[in-house]
Amino acid sequence: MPAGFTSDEIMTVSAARMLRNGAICFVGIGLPSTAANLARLLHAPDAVLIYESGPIGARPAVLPLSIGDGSLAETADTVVSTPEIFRYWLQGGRVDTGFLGAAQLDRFANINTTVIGDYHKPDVRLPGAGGAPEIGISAKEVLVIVKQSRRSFVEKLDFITSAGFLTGGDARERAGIRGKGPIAVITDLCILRPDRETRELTVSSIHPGITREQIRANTGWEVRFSDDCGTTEPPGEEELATLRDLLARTAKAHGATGVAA
Amino acid sequence: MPAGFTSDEIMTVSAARMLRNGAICFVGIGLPSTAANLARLLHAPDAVLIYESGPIGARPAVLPLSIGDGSLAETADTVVSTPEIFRYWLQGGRVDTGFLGAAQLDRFANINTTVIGDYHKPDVRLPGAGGAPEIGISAKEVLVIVKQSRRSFVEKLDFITSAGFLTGGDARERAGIRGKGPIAVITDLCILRPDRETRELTVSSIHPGITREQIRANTGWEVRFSDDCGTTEPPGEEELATLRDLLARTAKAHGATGVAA
Amino acid sequence: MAQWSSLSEAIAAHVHDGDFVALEGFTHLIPFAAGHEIIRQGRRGLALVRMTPDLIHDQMIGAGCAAKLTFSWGGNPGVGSLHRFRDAVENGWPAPLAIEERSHSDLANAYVAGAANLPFAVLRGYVGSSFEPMCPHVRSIVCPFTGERLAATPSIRPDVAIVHAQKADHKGNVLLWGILGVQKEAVLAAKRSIVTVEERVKSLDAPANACILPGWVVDAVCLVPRGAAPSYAHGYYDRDNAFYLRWDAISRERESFRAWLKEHVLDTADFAEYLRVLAGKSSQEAVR
Amino acid sequence: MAQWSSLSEAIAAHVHDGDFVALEGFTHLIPFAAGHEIIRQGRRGLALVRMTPDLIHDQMIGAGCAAKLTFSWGGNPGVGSLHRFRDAVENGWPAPLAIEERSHSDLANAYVAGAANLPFAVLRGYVGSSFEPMCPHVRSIVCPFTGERLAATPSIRPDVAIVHAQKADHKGNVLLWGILGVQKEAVLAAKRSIVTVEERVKSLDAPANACILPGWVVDAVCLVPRGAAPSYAHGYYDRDNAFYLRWDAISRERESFRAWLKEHVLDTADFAEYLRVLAGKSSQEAVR
Repeated sequence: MPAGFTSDEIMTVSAARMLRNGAICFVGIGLPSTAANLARLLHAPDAVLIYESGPIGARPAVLPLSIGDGSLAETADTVVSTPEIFRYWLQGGRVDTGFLGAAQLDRFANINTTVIGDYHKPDVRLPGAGGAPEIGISAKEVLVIVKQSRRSFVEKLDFITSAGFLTGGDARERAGIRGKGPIAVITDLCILRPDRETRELTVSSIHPGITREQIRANTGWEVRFSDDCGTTEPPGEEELATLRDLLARTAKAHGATGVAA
Repeated sequence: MPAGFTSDEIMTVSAARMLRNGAICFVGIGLPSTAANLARLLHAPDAVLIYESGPIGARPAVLPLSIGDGSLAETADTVVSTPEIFRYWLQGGRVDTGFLGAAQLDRFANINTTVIGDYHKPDVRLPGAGGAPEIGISAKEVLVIVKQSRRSFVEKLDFITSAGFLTGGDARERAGIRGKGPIAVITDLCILRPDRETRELTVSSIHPGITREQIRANTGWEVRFSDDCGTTEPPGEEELATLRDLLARTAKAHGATGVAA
Repeated sequence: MAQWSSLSEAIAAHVHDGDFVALEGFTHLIPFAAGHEIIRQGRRGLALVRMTPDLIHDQMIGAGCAAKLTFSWGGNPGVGSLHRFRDAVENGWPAPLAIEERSHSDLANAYVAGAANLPFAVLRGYVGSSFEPMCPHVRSIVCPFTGERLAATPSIRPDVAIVHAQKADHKGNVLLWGILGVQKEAVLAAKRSIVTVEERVKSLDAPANACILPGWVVDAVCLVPRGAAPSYAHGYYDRDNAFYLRWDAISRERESFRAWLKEHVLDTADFAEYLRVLAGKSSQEAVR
Repeated sequence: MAQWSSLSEAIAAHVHDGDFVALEGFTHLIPFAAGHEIIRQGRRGLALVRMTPDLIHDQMIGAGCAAKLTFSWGGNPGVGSLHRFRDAVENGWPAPLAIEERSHSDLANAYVAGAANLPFAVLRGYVGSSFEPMCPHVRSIVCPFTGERLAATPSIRPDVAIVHAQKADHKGNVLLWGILGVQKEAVLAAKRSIVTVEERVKSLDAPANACILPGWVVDAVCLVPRGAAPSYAHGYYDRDNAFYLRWDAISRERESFRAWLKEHVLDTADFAEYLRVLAGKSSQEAVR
């Protein structure tokens, strides 16, 4: 790892860069919320952040600790009911980018946040689906931000909470799903994108200082690298300063929890 | 007709008397709205008036000319969207009394406000259904207020806009309708109620000064009179004064139109 | 993304011959100015939809803009019939008018389904009525859990929705309050939308949970003061009840309607001029 | 018709062993005081439903009140897992907990369907996920007009819904604002309802189109200041983020949980005393 930034920082900055200005973004709590708000403070001041609790166009000064913090309501253009968010705004087809986290994903970017082990006798009971099943299918495209390890990048999911490319190829289209699905998975090691044909997640950009061996060691399947796989642009000064400032303000406001980062 | 009140006045007063205090009442515009507001000013101060445009708990100082007058919004406990009115409040099963007018009705209190003549080549195109089809089935009970004539009380409807007792007997229950249906039809001549067995509208009370012959002459079917058919209690002084005051205030506010009476 | 523009530009850009067009407003905030501009620009073959078509629809129908009307109650509220609507349905003048008739509950649910990107709405509706046999859009659906039979009707997805509201800010965020009707659903159900407003403000200063349409779901915002007259805009002006009464006489005969339409709509440049002509008339009448 | 009463009376009157109970609140206005009172009164065999069960549900589950949980996301928001919930699901402690798992979109739609007196909800949902094979409540339905296949799920109709709000007037009309979640729908979907409020006021003085529950759809209204703590009430107090963090340690082991529950809930008379005990603890900790 080069001096000057952490692997968490390059992950968040890389994810933030992918949110285009003006995009209507459905934001999950935690890493996605950090990246989306960073984007808003950098190149995407007109991105519209929608949180599933009801705020549309939220511009929180510090990161929310929960999906329904008061700061989201206070800074939003409008606050509607939760049913309305899911019915008129997400299902309504108005969301450009769904920004998701994941407990586990597989090579086709299918996501599991439900259970590890047998569904009816689980080894680990995870929090569950939340908005992910419908964000995954209704948003025009999906970005996934997740720390990479053999625990999170697994060969086979015990439960598909949110559809990625299912069994690959055109399986997603054949299932009748409208949205394009995960166009990128951003981790603390690299950026993966679906192969054009097979839709298998393929490393397209490696963060500075990370080796292919490290990525292989932290992936539960035999991971491929794209032919034009490059190196991720390191975080710039403004990006880092803005992110650190945001996290510092957040820690001050909430008491340091380490969670929102 | 005895001196002291008009046939319209006894119709409105008789209808108002049937709305119990505390009832949640879904109010149609025109005669139903006049009767419901009169009841509110007399014996039913806690009746909750719901208008399909959105106001819940409206207490207009003068009668609204339209179903969405500003005075309804200003005096209501809350104003919700029109879809919410129909979804959560009417269909939700929260309405005790649906108060309807009618262009035409038949002996089983089925209502037509759609068309006279062939549906596809109408002789007279009426305004249409409005809320009536669902008020008729979702309100726990229905009151109908209508001027009686051979044009309005007909042998056969060209179109059933809102179900009364359909073909009579238990036809309504067999159709799966939950609400009790029209428990009374109040006219300028008399009050009709459904026969317990046949559900045919039967005259149960004749307004003072009106003869059975007059009622027969103004009914398009061979109308029956209940065994205990009595005479309607004439409007009392307070009832008349309150009604006249309400209509005078209304005329002054809107300009006299004669419609709201 | 909302563009501030003139109403004539907005109608020219977003309303095309043959479009499926919702102008909504439940007695309150009826987009009269927009309806007039559609007449002025001579649109033809429109499929119109509105829960409560009233005077502005009578005018558009009488002017020959419409080929079809989807509706649940068509009348002059508190006054009586719509004569131009009846003439079109009963006699095919000035053009035959196909109708798709629904109940309020159905049409409200169908807009909700449209806003929610669903192809159909489910309701407890129409039981025992003549709708199901007579109207092909009323079908039934069976609950997969209880076996209950309910009504199903197609959702409403207009090409363009047009509504009037009280305020919009410079970004085109729109605020409306009072009787809301089905306006939000109409805008969200439509492919495109035009909003006319009473006032352009720096900031909406809206209370929590107010009814707001973010600018990015609106295509055109147009400043048209009194644009809902003769209906009303809560907080701005009252309903012109006298005009609703006068309309009964104006619209009763084809010739009196045509003369009124020519003088007030076709021969005026915009809604501001219409209001001036109308005000002149009223003061003349008051003098008599 | 809303009756003002104490919270203990309201829970005693309206929440019975074996009931299907919704306590709602989407991060905001979570009815903690009511949940504690359910624990204090020793309810058993409850089927609980909530979109986002968090600490209060962890407490009710750990206390042995629940036999089933219907939910879409169960966690300590911003912190991690619910240990008591996991212990019940993974190990059946203190009692086995059946689960009915849904997505947010499903459950929100299912509350809407419940409020609208429909037996099922229709949504574009779950496509490609493991829900349809694994969860018997997810079925499909075919649009009678387009032939499209959509998800159908049963509506939610609780025996009793419990929510917290900012204000109520003497008639029991309730006003809430800010993040509204699914509270209105939960109350309207339920047979009975209890609302705890921060403040009893003469008049709500609500803005147009505010979120109001008329008193006649509510059964009991209870004045419980800070009744949503450690969550927040917009305009009254902030979220106690530190408590959410502390809960992770308190709830991790059965014994520490039991001790906390006894001292803070079972051995306190009401929520006011709970808050005093809790405040004492916090100041002690601050002193260390």
